[in-house]
Amino acid sequence: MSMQKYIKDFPILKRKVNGKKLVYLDSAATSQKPIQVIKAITDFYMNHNANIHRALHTLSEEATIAYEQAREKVAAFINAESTEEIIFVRNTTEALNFASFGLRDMIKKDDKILTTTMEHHSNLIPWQQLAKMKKAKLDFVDFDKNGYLDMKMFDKKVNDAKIVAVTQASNVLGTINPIKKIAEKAKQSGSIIVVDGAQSVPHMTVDVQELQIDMLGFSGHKMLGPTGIGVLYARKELLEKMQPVLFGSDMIKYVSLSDAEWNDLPYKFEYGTSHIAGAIGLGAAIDYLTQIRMKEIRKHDIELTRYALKKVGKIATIYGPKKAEDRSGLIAFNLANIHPHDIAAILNQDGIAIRSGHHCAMPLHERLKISASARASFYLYNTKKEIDLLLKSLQRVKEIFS
Amino acid sequence: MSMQKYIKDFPILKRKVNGKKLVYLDSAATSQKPIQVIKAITDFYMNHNANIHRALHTLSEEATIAYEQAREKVAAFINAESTEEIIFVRNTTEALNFASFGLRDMIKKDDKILTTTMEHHSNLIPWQQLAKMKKAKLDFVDFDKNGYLDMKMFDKKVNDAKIVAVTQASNVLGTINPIKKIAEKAKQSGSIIVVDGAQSVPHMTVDVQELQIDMLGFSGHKMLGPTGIGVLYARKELLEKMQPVLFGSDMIKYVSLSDAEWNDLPYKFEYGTSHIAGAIGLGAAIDYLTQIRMKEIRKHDIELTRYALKKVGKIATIYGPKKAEDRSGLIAFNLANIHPHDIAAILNQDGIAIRSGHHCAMPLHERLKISASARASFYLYNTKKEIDLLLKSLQRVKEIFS
Amino acid sequence: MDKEIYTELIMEHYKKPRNFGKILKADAEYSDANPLCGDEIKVYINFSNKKIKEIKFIGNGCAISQASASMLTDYVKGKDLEFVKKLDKDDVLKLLGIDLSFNRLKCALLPLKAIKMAVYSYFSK
Amino acid sequence: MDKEIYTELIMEHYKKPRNFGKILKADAEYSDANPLCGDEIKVYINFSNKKIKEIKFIGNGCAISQASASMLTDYVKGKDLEFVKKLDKDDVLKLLGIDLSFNRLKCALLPLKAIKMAVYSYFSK
Ligand SMILES: Cc1ncc(COP(=O)(O)O)c(C=O)c1O
Ligand SMILES: Cc1ncc(COP(=O)(O)O)c(C=O)c1O
Repeated sequence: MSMQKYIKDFPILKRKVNGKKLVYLDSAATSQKPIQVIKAITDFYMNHNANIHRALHTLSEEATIAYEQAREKVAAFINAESTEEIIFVRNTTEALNFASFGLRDMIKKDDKILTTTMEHHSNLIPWQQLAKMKKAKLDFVDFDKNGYLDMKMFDKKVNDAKIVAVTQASNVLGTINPIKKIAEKAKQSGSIIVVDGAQSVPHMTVDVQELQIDMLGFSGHKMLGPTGIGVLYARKELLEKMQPVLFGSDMIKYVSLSDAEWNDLPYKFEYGTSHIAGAIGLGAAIDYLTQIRMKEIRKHDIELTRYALKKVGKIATIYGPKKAEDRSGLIAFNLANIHPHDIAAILNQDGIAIRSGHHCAMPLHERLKISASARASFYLYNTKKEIDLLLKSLQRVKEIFS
Repeated sequence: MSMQKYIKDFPILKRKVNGKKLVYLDSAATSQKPIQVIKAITDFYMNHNANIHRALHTLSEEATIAYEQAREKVAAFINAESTEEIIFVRNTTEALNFASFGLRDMIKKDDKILTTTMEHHSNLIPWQQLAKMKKAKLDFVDFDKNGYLDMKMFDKKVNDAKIVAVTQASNVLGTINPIKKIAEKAKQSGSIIVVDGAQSVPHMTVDVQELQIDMLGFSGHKMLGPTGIGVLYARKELLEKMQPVLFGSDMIKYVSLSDAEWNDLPYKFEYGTSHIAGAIGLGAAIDYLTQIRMKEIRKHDIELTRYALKKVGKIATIYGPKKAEDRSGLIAFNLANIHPHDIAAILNQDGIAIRSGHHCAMPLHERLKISASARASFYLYNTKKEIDLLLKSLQRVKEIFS
Repeated sequence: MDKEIYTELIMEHYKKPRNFGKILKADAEYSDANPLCGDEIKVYINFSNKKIKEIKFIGNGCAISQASASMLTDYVKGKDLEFVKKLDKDDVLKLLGIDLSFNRLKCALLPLKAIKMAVYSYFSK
Repeated sequence: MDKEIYTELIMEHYKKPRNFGKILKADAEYSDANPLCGDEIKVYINFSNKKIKEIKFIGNGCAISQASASMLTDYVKGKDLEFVKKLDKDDVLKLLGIDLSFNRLKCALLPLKAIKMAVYSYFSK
């Protein structure tokens, strides 16, 4: 496979676990990092480390430029109109919280916020809390037995929705939702469309202008970047209307003892010393992904997913769409009468890392009438051979529990 | 000097700037990082990277343990009673925002929040905004002409204060405030005492139990640690009463479509994927500082500050206390009729990095009737020889502007 | 150590858990969940003479958490507050006869936590 | 490049800024500040025939920002909206005759921003 040549860039993949070569199938939780990203971080701390924006000395100058270049890379990656629309945050969860916070003045009693039953907690609880605070209504679009969003239900419910909050790719079902269609309908109803891009931005081309997305959140650590850095994209017009969530330092233009005036975009939303090394590392990750091309990564995901659906599908119940093309690069599954924890623990004996649990999507699991599932998720460094190893290990699980 | 042997641990200090050896006098903005910290981060990404708390595989296990060990190190460093009292945040600014947010239900109309005129914006604006929101009163303790807090004024004003928010060390005047006395009085008045530890925790022993501090915020990047990680310490009893600020993932115990139940401490306040590498890097920084011993670092700071007060004091106006013992390791100053920017720019030609501006303390500068100042700040890797170089360069500035 | 957690003893308790079920109108009840993995347990206790007379549990979890609940409920029968108070991680591991990793420990300890809370709630009434 | 920013030209304008002062009841006024360093400027303009007739500024800043304000205010006298609109970073650097680092550029551009905003505010009335 054409991705093979990139594996050597990931030092951790040489590692052994319980005497076996590591098979890392947990990239949907967090991805591994290529040496290029690790080096970008190290280089910053070894050669350019300084606080940004504020000082005139050379280090600060270099750090500021590197930080702002990272912002430019992010803007280009999702095709934002301007760097003013790129806010560096901690992770997707923070991005979606800032979104719900920022939009709070637009929500009144009995207004409707529309989301889905397949959301990650990060794209559910902020809206739940907002609805509670404003006595607004929170309504849900359900998914069908194949894991597709019920678009008829969506069409009916979107009409009077003030906000539509939806994930682009489900971290359990794998379903890729038709964001463009959803956004178009949302626009027609005058609603603001907020997208959880945690699982989509790392794995496919996401063009915010083409998709007509108003707000988008995603995490650096799931796309080869460092921990502690994520992005909130929002259209400038919205950001200008929004109040900042947290206050301090760079976000200030003028402060007296009694009041403060906010700074220009995007700084209005970045408080205190930024995660400078994190932004720079994310920039390096974007360089890496761009050089491989997102189209190729998507192709690879589909190929592995198709193979996994076929192979693992024989012995396990896999949730979500049957067609690999409609899915992101992961499968969540169960083996009859075996708890996912036990699957994960036994797989780990064979050096295979998967996740088990509800993957921060409790309502979705309740909807599926299961309390947990096992999940194997892929990225560019995974291979079909690793899926064969997964299958072999799953068979061993069945034997132990037979 | 006894700190000399540590200089070699800081790779960036070998660097040249404008052909001169770098003299980094901007540690109050952000500190440089020893190789031990850089290596801890690299080692995490190269060998143990995984998401924490959620998975049963070996990598996740290792990452979780390393992350929680970092929390233990932080708790021990400030002598917190329990790791449940240690919340990892982005930086001091975020810590203080979470503090003001968390306390908001305890503040009613006409309640008094007491702070000082020497605060950094990060410890001013969150209280300003809280006061605004609740129609509460924000009152200030002033400082005297030598830069000491007016304790008589404090005694008078503390009586009916619900919250006392004060910095332990000023980032402009250098003043170290008598936190223990302040906290005792605050306790007597039944007020909650919130301390900005951004400039103190990196430079001296801070024992939250001995000082009777209720809440404390500080930043990793100012104490040899990575960017993007900071700490909010708060007494457990307070944390239990407080509502979480932002919502999602790990902070959840149970979620249904309509509601959520918060997780136990400290997770209630940590949302989404944490800055795992950041916490681990901060842990390594604490190990490094602890091994040198904070008492030694404080001694070194005093020695350099005394020297700087004497030498630089001859040609510049230095703000704040005259006694080095009462100050943290920095001096903010002005040369008559020369703008601090111009000082900083010319010093940079000589490879010397200082800061110029209002250092995010506008009200303090207004109070001093200046619009900006130059600031040289020290850490364990600085030497008297570097202060001599600073002086020489300042003399060159005076010549250019004569 | 990863190798030996699915011992015969564990598997036996997992497949045939002791004390599985509900007690209607129990003297004490307590539900808890492990938020990070979705394990759930509910414990029911009847007391007599300040000692645990009857204890049952229902729940949903992996082999480790189920076996732990099965063994622990057996172990605390006839015991008093003081006994339950003193139980800790090491006792659970000794009962299970295995060693567990940091994250997996949570599975094994969830039943202990639920039993403790149920007992405490009874005695603090 | 760091070396040559304190040229004779810059120092001359800094020490004796042109057009320093206020205009009472100006046709247009605009204040701006650079939040990151504390530089402040206020620009006053009178127009005649849609052209800048008189322009003055007050402010507080470093040699670069003051020299930039001094030169720019001279430069835009007699000019119209179109001319001001087109002015950019490169024009300012050409006037100043120096090259500037990323962070320092903000000092040099603050006067330009203030002049533009004052002119725009006049023409959008
Ligand atoms: C006294 C004080 N408080 C708060 C801060 C803010 O720290 P951070 O930017 O890491 O949030 C600083 C640092 O600039 C400071 O000196
Ligand atoms: C769909 C989805 N949304 C949000 C998140 C939360 O991401 P983070 O933990 O980086 O905030 C995740 C990752 O777990 C996810 O899969």
